[in-house]
Amino acid sequence: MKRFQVPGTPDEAVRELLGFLMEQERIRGAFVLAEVNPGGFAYTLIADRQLLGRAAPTVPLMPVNGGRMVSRLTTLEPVPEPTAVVLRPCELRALFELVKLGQARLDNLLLISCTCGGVVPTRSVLGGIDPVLEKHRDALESGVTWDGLRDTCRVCAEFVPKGADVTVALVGKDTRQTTDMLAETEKGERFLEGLSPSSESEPDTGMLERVGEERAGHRPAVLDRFSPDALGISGLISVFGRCINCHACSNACPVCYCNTCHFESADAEQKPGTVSDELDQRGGLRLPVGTIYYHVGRMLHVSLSCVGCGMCSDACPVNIPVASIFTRLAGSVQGMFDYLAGRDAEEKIPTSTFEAEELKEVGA
Amino acid sequence: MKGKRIPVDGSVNDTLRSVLALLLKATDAVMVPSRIPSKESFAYLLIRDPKLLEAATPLAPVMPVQGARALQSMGRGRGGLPGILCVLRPCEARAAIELFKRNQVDLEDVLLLTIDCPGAFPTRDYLGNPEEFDRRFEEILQGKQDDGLRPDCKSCVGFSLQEVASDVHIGLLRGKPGEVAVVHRSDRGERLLADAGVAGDDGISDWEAGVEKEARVRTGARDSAFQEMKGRAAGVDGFEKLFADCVNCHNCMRVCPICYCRQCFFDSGDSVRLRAEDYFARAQHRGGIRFPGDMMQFHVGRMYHMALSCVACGACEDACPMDVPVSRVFAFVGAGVQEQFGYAPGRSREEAMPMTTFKEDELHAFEDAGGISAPGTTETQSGKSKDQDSEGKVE
Amino acid sequence: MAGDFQPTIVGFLCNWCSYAGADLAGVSRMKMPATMVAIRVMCSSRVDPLFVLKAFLNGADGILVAGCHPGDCHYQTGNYYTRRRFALTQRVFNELGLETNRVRLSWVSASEGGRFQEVVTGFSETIVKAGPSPARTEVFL
Amino acid sequence: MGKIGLYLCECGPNIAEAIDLDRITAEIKKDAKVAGIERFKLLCSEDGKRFVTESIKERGYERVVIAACSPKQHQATFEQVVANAGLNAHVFQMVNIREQCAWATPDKEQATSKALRFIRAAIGRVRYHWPLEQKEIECSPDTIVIGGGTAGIEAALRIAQKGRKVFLLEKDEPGGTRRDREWMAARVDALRNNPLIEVYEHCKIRELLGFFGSFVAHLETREGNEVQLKAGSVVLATGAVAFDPTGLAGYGYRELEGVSTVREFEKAASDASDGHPKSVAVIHCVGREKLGYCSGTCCVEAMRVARRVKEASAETEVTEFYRDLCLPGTEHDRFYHETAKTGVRFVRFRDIDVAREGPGLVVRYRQEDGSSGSVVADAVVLSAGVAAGPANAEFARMFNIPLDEHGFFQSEHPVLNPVGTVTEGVFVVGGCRGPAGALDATAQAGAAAGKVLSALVPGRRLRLETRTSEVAEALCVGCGICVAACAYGAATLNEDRHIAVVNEVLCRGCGNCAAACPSGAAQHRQFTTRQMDQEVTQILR
Repeated sequence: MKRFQVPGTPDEAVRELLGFLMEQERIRGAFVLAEVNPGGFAYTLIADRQLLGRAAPTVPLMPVNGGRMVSRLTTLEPVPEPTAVVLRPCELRALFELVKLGQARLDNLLLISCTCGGVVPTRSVLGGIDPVLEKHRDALESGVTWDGLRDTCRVCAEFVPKGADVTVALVGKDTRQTTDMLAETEKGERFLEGLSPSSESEPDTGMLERVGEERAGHRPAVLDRFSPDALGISGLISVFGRCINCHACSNACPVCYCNTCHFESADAEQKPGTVSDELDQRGGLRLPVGTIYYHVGRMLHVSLSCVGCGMCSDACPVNIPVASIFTRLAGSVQGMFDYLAGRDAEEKIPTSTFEAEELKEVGA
Repeated sequence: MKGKRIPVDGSVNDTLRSVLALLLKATDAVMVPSRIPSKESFAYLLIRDPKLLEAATPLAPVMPVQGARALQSMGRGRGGLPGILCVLRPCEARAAIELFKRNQVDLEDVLLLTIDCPGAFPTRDYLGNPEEFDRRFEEILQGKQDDGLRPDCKSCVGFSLQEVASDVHIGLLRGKPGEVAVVHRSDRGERLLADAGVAGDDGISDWEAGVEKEARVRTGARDSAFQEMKGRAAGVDGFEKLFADCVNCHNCMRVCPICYCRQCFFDSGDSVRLRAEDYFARAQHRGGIRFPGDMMQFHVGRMYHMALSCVACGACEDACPMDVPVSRVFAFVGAGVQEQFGYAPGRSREEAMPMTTFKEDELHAFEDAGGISAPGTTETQSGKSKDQDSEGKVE
Repeated sequence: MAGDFQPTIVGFLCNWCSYAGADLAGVSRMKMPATMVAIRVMCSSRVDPLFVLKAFLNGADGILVAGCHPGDCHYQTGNYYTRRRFALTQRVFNELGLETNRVRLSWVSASEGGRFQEVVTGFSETIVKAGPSPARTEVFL
Repeated sequence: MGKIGLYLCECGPNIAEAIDLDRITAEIKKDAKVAGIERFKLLCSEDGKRFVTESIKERGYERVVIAACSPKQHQATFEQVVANAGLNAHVFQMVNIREQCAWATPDKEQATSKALRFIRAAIGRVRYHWPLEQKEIECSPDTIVIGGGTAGIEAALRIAQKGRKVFLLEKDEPGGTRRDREWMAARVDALRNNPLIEVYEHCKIRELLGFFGSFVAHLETREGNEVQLKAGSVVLATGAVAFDPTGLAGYGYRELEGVSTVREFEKAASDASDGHPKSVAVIHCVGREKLGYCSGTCCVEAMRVARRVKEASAETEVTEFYRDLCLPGTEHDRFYHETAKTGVRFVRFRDIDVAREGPGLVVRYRQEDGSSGSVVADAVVLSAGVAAGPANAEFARMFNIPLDEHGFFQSEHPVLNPVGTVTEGVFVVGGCRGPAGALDATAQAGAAAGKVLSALVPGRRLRLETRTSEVAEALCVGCGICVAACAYGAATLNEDRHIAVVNEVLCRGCGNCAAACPSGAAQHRQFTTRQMDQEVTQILR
C-alpha cells in the first residue's frame, strides 16, 4: 500500500486532504464530523470548502453512528458524484451491514477511516471537550486505551478498518507534526495522487497487535459480568429493571434499520383483554409491559449484525450497559456462523442464507 | 371539602401502602410505582397479589416512566381492562386524561388516584447514589425543601388536586405532617372509598390551607422560571443555544406521555428518507448540512403537535442524554398556548381539545396584522427560523 | 415435586410433516403425556424467533419447533432457515443464561407417528426434570 | 371482534367419551369470549353440516370455531360449510381435539384440559381473522410441451384431442429414443398432422419465464427466427440418455471390435446384408453400479435384441447374461417366457469379462455359487442403463424445480403428485423424471394431460391461493431479507418504491418471509403475528 505523509495533526491532515480533493474536483462533498456549534459536534455533509475549517474528523466522539448517517444519505439512491466519507472502523462496518440490508449504497463513496483509538461517552464532554482531547491524544500516541473511553471501545478488537480506501494512522503514532495516510486500495491511491510525496509501506502490525492485546486485557472486566451464569432471568431483570422503555438504544443502533420497530408496532402492543389473564397468572405485572421481551427480542434481531459501536449504551438515559451485553453476545452468535458483521459488503448475513449440511447438533 | 384523615403510621409511604391495601380489596388491581428487585430504581407495578404491595412506593423519589405511558402500555383503545386503581402524580393523571381523549388509554373501569406530589429527583442523579437520595426524599416528605428536585417539579403549580380530574386524591397534610387525607373526586371514587371502608367526612380545611400556601410558593417559582425562559428561548439563536447539545435521538418524544403516535412523523420515512440529490442540493445551498438534520423542525414541530396538551411532567428532560432543558422550554411554551385557548390539559375528561373544536367568534386578534409580537413564543420562532434558513450556516 | 408437575409445552408443528406426524400418532392411538399443545403453521419457517421468546416469557415450560426433515421441506428450503433461526435463538438463550433445554428443534415426518411420540415424551421428561419455568410467575418481565 | 360461535363435535364416541365436553362448555362460558356454544354428535355428517350452516345464520355468528378432528381431515369441508352460511371461509378456525387430544391422551381429565387450551387458542386467534379475498387472474389454456419423444408426443396428442392448443418444442426431430419402433412413425405422423399442435423442430429455447397460467417462451427456430409463445402450462418431456459404457472395465467397449451397445448393434444389424453371426452374447446391467439404480427398462430392451437375432436366424446362439432380471408386470414376464422358448440361453453372473481371443470374443463369467464358465461369441451387445439428460440442469434452473441425486426432475410427490412439480403449472413426464419404459412414459403423459386439461379450462379464470403473504408498504424498508428467504421467487424488491412486494400467483404461503422480516412488514395473511401471539397467550393461560 502507498503511504502519504501529510503535515499537521490528524484533524489538520484530513482537512488538508479533503480540501485537496475538493480543489482537484475529485469529490463534490465531504461527509465528516464537524463542530456545528461551539463544543457541539455532528456529522455534516460539507459541500463548501470554506466550511472544512469546522471539520473535526478525528475528535474522539460519536454522537451518532456515522454509518447510519451515510445510510440516511444513500438509502434511496447513491450519491450523485464522488464524495469522501470519514468514518471510524465500527461505523464503516455498520455501513457495510446496511449496504447488505439495502439501506445504503457505496457507489461514488471514497471511504476514509482510521486505526481507531476509541471515542468517549458523548455526555462526558458536556462540561467541555478540551480536557478529554488532551488525555486522548497522549493515550493515542502511547497506544494505550484510557479509562475515559466507552466500554465497547476499551475492549474493541476491530479498531483497524476493513475495506477502507484510505486509512489514517492514529493509534500508537506521534501525530503532532505529521500524519500518515495509507492508500489501501487502487481507488485510494488514485484519489490521493499528488497530495504529498508518497512511499511504499506496510502498517506497523506489531504495534497494532500490542494494542489489540492490551484491549483484550480489558474484556473480562467489561464483559464477563454479563456471562451466562451472571444473567438468567433474574440477572436480566436486575440489568434491565431500571429501563424506562424509551427505546433509545434501538433508535441509536445503526443496524436497527427498520422504520417502525416491531416493538413499537401494533403487533407488539398488549391487548387490554390479556391483562386480566396476566394478573391471574402472575399476581402482578411490571409496567410498561414487555421490557425483557423488547431487549432480548432486539438481541434476536440485531446481534448478528452488531458492530459493537456502543451507541446503545451512549444513548441510554439510565446508564444500562446495553452495549457490553450486545458485544459479548454478538461475538458468540456471529462466531457460530463464522461471521463478522461488516467485515465486507458482500458476505451474506447468516439469516438470509443457509447450508444444507450444517448445525446438525441443533435439530434433534 | 370533607375527607378521611388517617394518621401516619411509620413513613408516609408505609401509610399510603396500608391505604392501598384497603383499596386493593375493593378493586381488581392497583397500579403503583414500586422498587425494582435490584433496588436502585423504580418501575410501575400492576398488583393483584397483596404480597407485592411490599415493593410499592406510592411516592417515589424519581419518576423514571410517566405513569400515563405505563397505563397506555396495557393497551390502547377503550374497554377491556379490569378494574385498576392507578396511583399517579397529578401530572401523570393529567397526561392519562389527555391520552384518554385520544382513545389511547382505557379509563372505563380504571380509576385514577392522585397524591399531593412533593416532586421528583432527576433519575440520573438518583441512580448515581440511591441511598443518599432516598434519605433526602424522606426529609422532603417531612416538609423539608430540597433544591435538588427537577426544575419542573420546583415550579409545578399542579402538585395537588388543582385542575386534575382524578377519582380519588390523597393529601399530605403539610400543616399537620402526622396525617394524610383521603378524598373522593368522582362518584366512582366515592363508591370505591366506601367499598374499601376509607370514606369519611372529617374536616380537612387545614390541608386545603396548606395546599394554597404551597401553591403560592410554587407560582412564584414558576413565574421566575418562565421569565428566565422568556429571555433564553428568544429567537432562533436563543432557541438554537438551548438545543445546542441535542443529538437528535428524539428520546424526548419517545418518553413524552402526550406523544402517542406509533410512528412519529419526524422519524417516518417521509421525514428521514430523502434522495441523495436533495441532500446535496441543500448542502450546496448552505455550504453544509448536518446529519441527522432538521433539529429545529423536530422540536418546533413536536411543539405544534403536543404543546397544547403538555402537562409539564419533565419526562423529556429527564430522559435527555444531553441535559437539554427540553421540558422547561416546552412547559413555558405549553403554558402560553394553553392560556391562549383557555385550555388546561387533564382538567376534565369531557373538555374538548382546542384543535378538535372551534368557536365562530374567537381569536380575531390573530387576523390580519394582529397576532403576537412578543419574542420567545413559538409563532415568532418558527417564523424567524424560516427566514434564517437561507443563511450560510450549518443547519 | 416432579411428580405433580404437569408442564405446558408449546409445540409449533409444520402442517405437512410434523402436524401430520402428530395426527398419525393419534390415529395409531400412541399414548403420550398431555403436555404439548400444538400450534399449526404451514411451514416451520413461519416460526419467528420472537414467537419462541414470547412463549418462554409468557410461561411456557418448554417450546418445541418441529418440521420436515432437512431436504424434505414441503416448501423446498424453509426448514433450513428454521434451523438457522433456531440456532440463533438457542445461542442467545445460552449467552443470557436462559435454560436452553427448554427450547427444542426436532424433525418429524408425516409417517413418523412413533418418532413424534418419542419426541413429546422425551422432551416432557426433560422439562419435568427442569421444573416449572421461572418466567411463569415472574412479575418484573 | 364479531360474535364467535363455538362448535363441539362429539365425533360419535371418539371425542364424547374421551373428553368432558360439559366441562369444556362450562369453562368457555366462564371466559365469556364466545356468543354461543353448539354441540353435535357428528358435524361432518350431512345433518351436521346443515346444522352448522343454519345455526350460523340463525344466531348471526361472525366468527366460527369448530372443535373436531384434524384440519387435515376436514378443514376444507367446514370452510365450505362456513361459506354456505354466507361467511368468508377464512373467519373460521378448526381445532383438532380428536387426533391430538382424544386419541393421544387416555386420561379424560388431562385430555379435557388439553382440549380446553386448544380451543381457547382458536377462540383467541379467530378474533383476529379477517375475510380474505379470493383473487382470480386471466390465464392461457394453451400448453407448451418440451421434448418430442414417446411421452412428449403422447401428452401433446392427448391435450390436443380435447381441442386444446399445444406447442411442441423439439431440439431435434420428433420420435425420441424409440424412433425406430414400428408404432412410433404413426405417432409422429399423427403429431405432425394435428391442426391444434404446432411442432417446432430443431428449435432452441432462449428463455422461458412466467408462472402457472401465463408462461412465455422465446425460441430460436431452425431458420434462426425469434418466436414468442404464450401458454398456461408446461410439460417437460425432455427424455433421458443411455448410459455410456466407455471406459467401463471388463466390457471392452470401444476397445474390442464386435462389442457394441444395443442401439449400435440394432443399427448395424438393420444395415448388414451379409450372413448372420453364429453366436451373440447380450450383457445386462451395464453401468448398474455406476448409476446407482436399476433402470428397470433395459432387460426388456436386451431381450428384444435376442428376439430380433432369432427371428433373423433361428440357429444363431444367443446368451443373455444378467445379474437380476427386472420384469415388472405380466407383459414383460410373458415376453421373457416367449424369449426363453426361442432357445435363448439365460445365464446369471456375478462378475463378467469380455476379451478377444483369435477370431472371436470370449465372455468369461463367474456365478453366484462361485462356479465359472465362458462363452465364445462373434458379437457382444451391452445393454446399458438409463441416465439423466444433460439439459435437465438448465430446465431445473429455468423453472425452479429440484433435481434428484441422479439428475432427474423431482416430482412434487412420488405418489400424491407424481407428474407435478413444486412449480405449479410445470409437469414432468417420461425419461426426464427417471427411467421409464414406453408404457410408463405413455401413462405419465396421460396423467399430465389430464392435469393440464383440468387445471386450465378455456374461459375460466385461475383462482389463486388466498393464504399468501403480503408486505405492508408503510412498514417495509426494502432490506430484502424476505426476498432471500423466498424459495419461489414470489417476494421481490421493487427498486423504485424501495420496498419488497409479493407476487400472489407465485406465493405458496409458507410464511418464511414473515418470520424473516424484523419489522413485521411481511405478514402471512392467515398466520399473522397477532394470531400467533393469541394462540401462544391463550395456550399458556
